[in-house]
Amino acid sequence: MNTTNLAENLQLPFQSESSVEPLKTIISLDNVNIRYGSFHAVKDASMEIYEHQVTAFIGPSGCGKSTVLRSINRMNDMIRGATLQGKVLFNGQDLYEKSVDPVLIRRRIGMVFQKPNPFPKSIYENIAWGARVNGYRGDYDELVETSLQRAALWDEVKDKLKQNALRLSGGQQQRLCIARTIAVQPEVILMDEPASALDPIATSRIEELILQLKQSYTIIIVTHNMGQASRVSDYTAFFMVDQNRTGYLQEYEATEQLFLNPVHKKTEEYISGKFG
Amino acid sequence: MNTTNLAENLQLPFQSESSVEPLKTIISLDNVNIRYGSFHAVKDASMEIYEHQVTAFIGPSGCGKSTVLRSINRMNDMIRGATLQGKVLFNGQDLYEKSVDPVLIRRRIGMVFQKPNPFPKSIYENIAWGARVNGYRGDYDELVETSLQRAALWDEVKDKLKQNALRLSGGQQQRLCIARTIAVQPEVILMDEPASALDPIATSRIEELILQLKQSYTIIIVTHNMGQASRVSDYTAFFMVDQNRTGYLQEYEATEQLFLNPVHKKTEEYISGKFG
Amino acid sequence: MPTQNTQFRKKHRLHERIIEAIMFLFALFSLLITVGIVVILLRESYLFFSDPKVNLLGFLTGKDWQPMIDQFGFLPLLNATFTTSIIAMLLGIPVGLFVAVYLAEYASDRMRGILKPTLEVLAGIPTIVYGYFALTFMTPLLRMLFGQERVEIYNTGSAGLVIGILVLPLIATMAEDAISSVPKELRLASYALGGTKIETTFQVVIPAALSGLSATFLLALSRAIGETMVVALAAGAGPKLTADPFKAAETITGYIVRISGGDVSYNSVDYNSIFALGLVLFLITFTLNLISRKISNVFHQEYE
Amino acid sequence: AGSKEAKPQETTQFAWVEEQGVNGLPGVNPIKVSGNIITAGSSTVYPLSERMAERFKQEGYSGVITIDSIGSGAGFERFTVAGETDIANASRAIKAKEIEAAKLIGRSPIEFRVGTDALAVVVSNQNTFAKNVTKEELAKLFSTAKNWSDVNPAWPNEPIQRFIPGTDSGTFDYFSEEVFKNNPEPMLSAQNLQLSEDDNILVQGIKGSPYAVGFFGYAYYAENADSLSILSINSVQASKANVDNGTYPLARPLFIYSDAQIMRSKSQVAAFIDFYLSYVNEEVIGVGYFPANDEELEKGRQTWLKAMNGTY
Amino acid sequence: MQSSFAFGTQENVLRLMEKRRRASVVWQAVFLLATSLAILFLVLLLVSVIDSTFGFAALQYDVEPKTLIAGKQHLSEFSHLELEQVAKSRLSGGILRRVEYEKPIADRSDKDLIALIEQHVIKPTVLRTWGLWDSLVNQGQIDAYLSEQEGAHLTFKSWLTFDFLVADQSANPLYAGIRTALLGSLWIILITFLFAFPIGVGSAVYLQEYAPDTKVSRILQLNIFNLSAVPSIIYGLLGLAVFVRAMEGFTSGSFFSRVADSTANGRTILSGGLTLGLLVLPIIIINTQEALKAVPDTLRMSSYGIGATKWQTIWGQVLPVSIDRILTGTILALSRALGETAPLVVIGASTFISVDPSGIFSKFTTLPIQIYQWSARPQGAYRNVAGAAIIALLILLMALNSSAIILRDKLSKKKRMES
Ligand SMILES: Nc1ncnc2c1ncn2[C@@H]1O[C@H](COP(=O)(O)OP(=O)(O)OP(=O)(O)O)[C@@H](O)[C@H]1O
Ligand SMILES: Nc1ncnc2c1ncn2[C@@H]1O[C@H](COP(=O)(O)OP(=O)(O)OP(=O)(O)O)[C@@H](O)[C@H]1O
Ligand SMILES: [Mg+2]
Ligand SMILES: [Mg+2]
Ligand SMILES: O=P([O-])([O-])[O-]
Repeated sequence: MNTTNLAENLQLPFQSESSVEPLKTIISLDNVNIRYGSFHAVKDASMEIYEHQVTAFIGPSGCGKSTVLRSINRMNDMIRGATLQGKVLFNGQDLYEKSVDPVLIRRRIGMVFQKPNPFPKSIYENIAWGARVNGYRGDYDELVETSLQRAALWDEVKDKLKQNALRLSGGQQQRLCIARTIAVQPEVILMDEPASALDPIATSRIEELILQLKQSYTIIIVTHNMGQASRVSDYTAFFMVDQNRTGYLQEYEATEQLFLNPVHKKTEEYISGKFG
Repeated sequence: MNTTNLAENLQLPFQSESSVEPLKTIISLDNVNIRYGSFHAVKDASMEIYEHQVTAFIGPSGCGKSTVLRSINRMNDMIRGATLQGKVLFNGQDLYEKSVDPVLIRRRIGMVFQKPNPFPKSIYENIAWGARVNGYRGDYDELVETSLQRAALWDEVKDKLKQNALRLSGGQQQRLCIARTIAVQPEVILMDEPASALDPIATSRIEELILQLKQSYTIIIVTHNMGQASRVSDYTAFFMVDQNRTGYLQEYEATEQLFLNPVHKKTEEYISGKFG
Repeated sequence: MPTQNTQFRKKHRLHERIIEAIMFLFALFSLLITVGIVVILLRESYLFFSDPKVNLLGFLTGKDWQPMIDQFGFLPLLNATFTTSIIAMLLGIPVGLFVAVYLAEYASDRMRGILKPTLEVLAGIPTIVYGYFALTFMTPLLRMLFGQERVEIYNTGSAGLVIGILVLPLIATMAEDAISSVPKELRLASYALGGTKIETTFQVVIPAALSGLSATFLLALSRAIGETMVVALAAGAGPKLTADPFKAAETITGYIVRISGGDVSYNSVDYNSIFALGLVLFLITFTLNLISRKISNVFHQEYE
Repeated sequence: AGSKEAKPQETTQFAWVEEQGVNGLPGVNPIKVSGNIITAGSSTVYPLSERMAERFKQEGYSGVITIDSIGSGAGFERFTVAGETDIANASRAIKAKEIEAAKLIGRSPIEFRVGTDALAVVVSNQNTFAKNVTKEELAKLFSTAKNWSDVNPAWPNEPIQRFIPGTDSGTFDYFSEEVFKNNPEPMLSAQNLQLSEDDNILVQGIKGSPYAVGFFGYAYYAENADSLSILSINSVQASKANVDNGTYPLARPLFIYSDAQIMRSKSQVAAFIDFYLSYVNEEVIGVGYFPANDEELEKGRQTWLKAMNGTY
Repeated sequence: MQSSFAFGTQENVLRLMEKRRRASVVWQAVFLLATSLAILFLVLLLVSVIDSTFGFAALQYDVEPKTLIAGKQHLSEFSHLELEQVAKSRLSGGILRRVEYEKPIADRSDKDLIALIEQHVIKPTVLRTWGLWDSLVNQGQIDAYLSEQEGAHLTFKSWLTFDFLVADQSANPLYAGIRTALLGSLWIILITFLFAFPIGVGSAVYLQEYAPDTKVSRILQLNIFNLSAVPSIIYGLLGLAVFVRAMEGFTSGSFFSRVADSTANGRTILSGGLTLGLLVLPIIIINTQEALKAVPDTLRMSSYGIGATKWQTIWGQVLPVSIDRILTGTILALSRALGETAPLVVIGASTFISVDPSGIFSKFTTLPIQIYQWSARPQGAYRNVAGAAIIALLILLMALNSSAIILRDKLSKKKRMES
């Protein structure tokens, strides 16, 4: 099989991997097993996430992408019956240690969801709220402005900051959610299919935004869209399910490598649309 | 761009088009516009569906595939606010004429849905019920047996016909739904993503079944899976949405033609995973 | 083919049409009930107001209600009705809301599995039992706490508190429903920004559920206003214009049930007066229900 | 009413008639009585009628008897206007306009005296100051006076709380007639007034405060003698002797009313009244009232006989 | 980039976090407290009812048992012959006649005779009663009372007994029972069900399955929601004006010449049942609509998809699937009707009836009405009787509700199987 041809034909515009400087690990999973009650959702996931890189999680529905993603900012704590074995380290600190307060983690590791979910408040309040509960001491107007600017939304909303956020379009709402996350100054941003509910134009704006944000933040993105993974990510993790519906990490590589030279047959089949 | 290469790489096993005999049109849409209340869901769809062929509808989510499909057996009648302009002809008969009884149409144009949805009754009753309400006068045991055989389910369930259908596996349930449809002896079977809720093995059994059934029936199938469309269909219709979220028919061709030599850029982009 | 045009010819299916027509009539019947209520209340009220001794202005502004001696001011009754209802709301709304929050946000599945049926039991107890409870438990309790001198044996406070208990399960379950129907995504968004559970509840979830909650509160208020047996047994049996919740005062419903329990002479002014008061009661509760319905429709549209 | 010629022996045609009766009335064998009897009216008479009905059943009556305690006025209403009852219980005599109403539906009410009530004016037993009231004081107590001291300067300067029977009751009518010359106005415009057809609401209310006062049938006082005190009126105690000799000012008759035609067409009604008149004196004390004097009872028996042979 | 101190130093952050955590704990305690309060109310309610249902009673006898036969203290010590002898000599004439008429004294069992002698010869009356709490704790108070009272006999009494369930009403609280009221309640509920169930389910089917999305159906729907919140006393007024008065000929049965006597009136079981039927109708409609809404649309679609008509789909697929839920909702609505008091007071339920209702044109009383009347009686012992009746009513309601819950569980089990 001719790999360059595949790339060409699929028109996958890979991110140039920034392998010049040595990459710093910011998050590492060490033999992570996650269960919902007695259902074993993810088994033995181990991986390193690199700082200032975009990492994509791909795989068929139900393979545990979201589950793993949520384990990184302890969002699974909010799900009844979810338990985790193994270690999740953030800057070397085990996030699941008893003394760790998940509330503080989540400020540092923000999250953006599939469906845009602004609070039913004003645009301004959407941004200011997170900062306020976390005891932000700076100038709020400034914070709102810079956050919206970074999320590439400022120009569109600057005249209607007092307007209810639900009146924005879907794509704008999603960018607002990103702005809101940025406002609490996280280091890592987790995104769970952030564009799958959006139209193609809004999608491409989000993709652009991700490429910009990666300069300041580490980003992990779950996506169903192979093209999107190849366009925005530096690294890609491919998850699969076994016959018990337990998810596992099948392959984790630099994105180009994974798409063009998959090691596993499953990966190749998935990428070429054989299932999923 | 090298088309044979694309086919090869995508490993799309096209159906050999049976263009030897001239194809007979069984259904034709003529400038069909469908609205949900004031929302214009599908505009100006015109196409011919050929007898004993499998026709696939593909396109991004919300482009109106299901809507068009439902218009063919007047299933949209059951949706509040749905209205249709234009003509849908079945064997030359306008299905939307005032004097036409939709109940009679649906017996001739059956339908299978995305989520397997057997009636919460016994397997036997699932098959017999539809025949009974349609006043079938033959031997019911025989009917049940032949229908299940045609749906390739007989061997698996022949010893438990009295068992509740809900206790079958998902794939079996879906085949039961196909058997149930066959039992009322339709000419056309509409399938709305019939395998998207199933695992890969069950999926491939359904695909095999479709290829068998096409000898006796005309089949229209909506699918998200490009591979599936290429594997089972003779003709493919690609639907798109415009900026008003109104769906329209972008391209309609013999499947091989559409996948290998798409006329429109949108089609090509969609097939190659650029969006959707 | 000539048969083609007939093969889908509509069948008449007369029996299906008849069934549909019957069901439609059944559905229409509920409208008939409302019309019945309105007509009856209006007709008898008309008789009441056409009595030469009664006039509308006096009815609306009079401070004394004693039809036997031609006093037709309904303010004392209205005042007592509002006194008991407001007291009921003062107890029912905060406690009900907190129970709802606890159920929706804090209780484990098992806890909820115990609490919800318990609340259902509380909601299923006939109001006469609550009346009995007001008389034999709440009133003695109030008299113990605030003094025999201060608290009369019949008082609106005791009735109001017990009505509060009575509407508590209604508030708790409906409010829980409103809180639970706030999309999970909003909570997740809040947590993801580093909000604590309590901040999420008070600053995100409750504001988002506010319209659903206010619909609940209005419905509970309407229920409290219409409550009868508790006030009949515990609030007092004489119209009295007082703001003191420790004094006896008769509510609209209390008056209606007292007069009809004593059995009234048809066509007497007493008999007609209960319909006039019924009309007032109906108008108040109907308006509250309408508003509540409107609000909750809006609420459900927001999240569907 | 009955224009039909009726022979004296007619009563003996009833299956329930027994040989030996009481005081001239035919004896009743309740075992042989069946069919509905519908009664309604005075809450004062209610305990007595209830007791008689229960005894009637215990001795074998197999029909349905209902007794609704709704007040004398409402009881007459059902009897004379709606015409839906067979017997009206009353703690006051029927009024002329009620007789008029009855005529309109073809009934002519006939009266049977069944006992005497000493209407009790009561206070809570926590009330240490009030023991006796004069009739004048009584009028003030239940109308214009605001505080107890307004009635009698020796009494405390505390607001009076009043608990009185509802306006549909015979007791209310009797009291307003006896104390207020038939004018209910002063009583109804009094302050701190609670009205109820439910005597227990009154009992509970009066128990509840040393400054409460109320009135109702003696039986209700008798049942709650341990927590209520009865006031003497003009220094006369409510006692059997004082009721019998007519000195207790608030002694009043208790009646049941029926109609000759009903009694003849529904023999069970006649039987019940016969039974009532025969045995009421055995039960009346136990219920908390006083027997009517013999003259009145005898008059009732004569009325019964006349009604049955059509000479009423 | 904003200053790294935007959220304060690490120490500040931790201090704030401590504060936020404390707020969480405090509020959580408040929520828990509120919930406990709600449960406390329920417990208090039940306890106050139970308290009055059990406890000591001081009785007084007309005739002391020991004076009946020399040398014997209790009836239980009497021989059969002695019992017969006492019954024959001491029972009053009328009662003796009835007793002999029903079953000769010679043929009666000891137990039977003892009961007769107790009720009609010894004639106990209640002097005073105590609640369970006082009985257990305030022994001193009880003793003090007994020492004052000549000839009082103290017994511990459960006011709720089997006899209480099957006995008629009585002027003596010791013998009062709820038989008539219980039967009245059941009759009323039957009428309510027969009236409201078909109309309710029919309306719901129309609104949920047939009604086009027009103004008319929206008004119908809104109207039903409103009706469900109309105070029950208003239904009483409606029932009074319509069933008791306007339709008297029909509801009294005289129209069908079912009642021969002229004194029939509209205050019958039929009127009561219809009034409560109107009251629960909107509730049944709403519950049924919920049940129909819960039926997945795919079921209907697949039924239509094989050529079934609308009614075939409803009757053959939708109703069978939702019937458990519909019944559950109906049972809950009926239990509401079972507890209603005010509307029946308004239409004029009877106070004293001591014979079982025999049909829909009978006069009636119901359990809640009976409780209301008893709690309004002057004799203290009726408070205890009312307490016992409340418990009986609650048990009846509980039985109804748990049958609804069992139905619901069965349903959710089936659901689980389905998914
Ligand atoms: N809250 C939950 N409770 C129980 N099981 C869950 C829960 N969330 C997810 N699961 C199960 O865990 C498995 C992994 O789910 P997850 O949502 O992580 O998959 P995913 O790869 O994100 O799928 P998708 O692409 O559909 O989002 C699935 O089998 C799912 O059913
Ligand atoms: N019952 C309905 N009422 C109103 N709008 C509807 C209804 N069903 C579908 N639509 C809208 O019509 C458009 C087309 O929907 P349709 O379900 O036909 O799309 P589709 O191509 O089948 O999408 P999918 O791949 O998600 O199934 C969408 O915008 C959808 O929101
Ligand atoms: Mg996911
Ligand atoms: Mg679709
Ligand atoms: O109920 P009364 O005896 O007062 O008419």
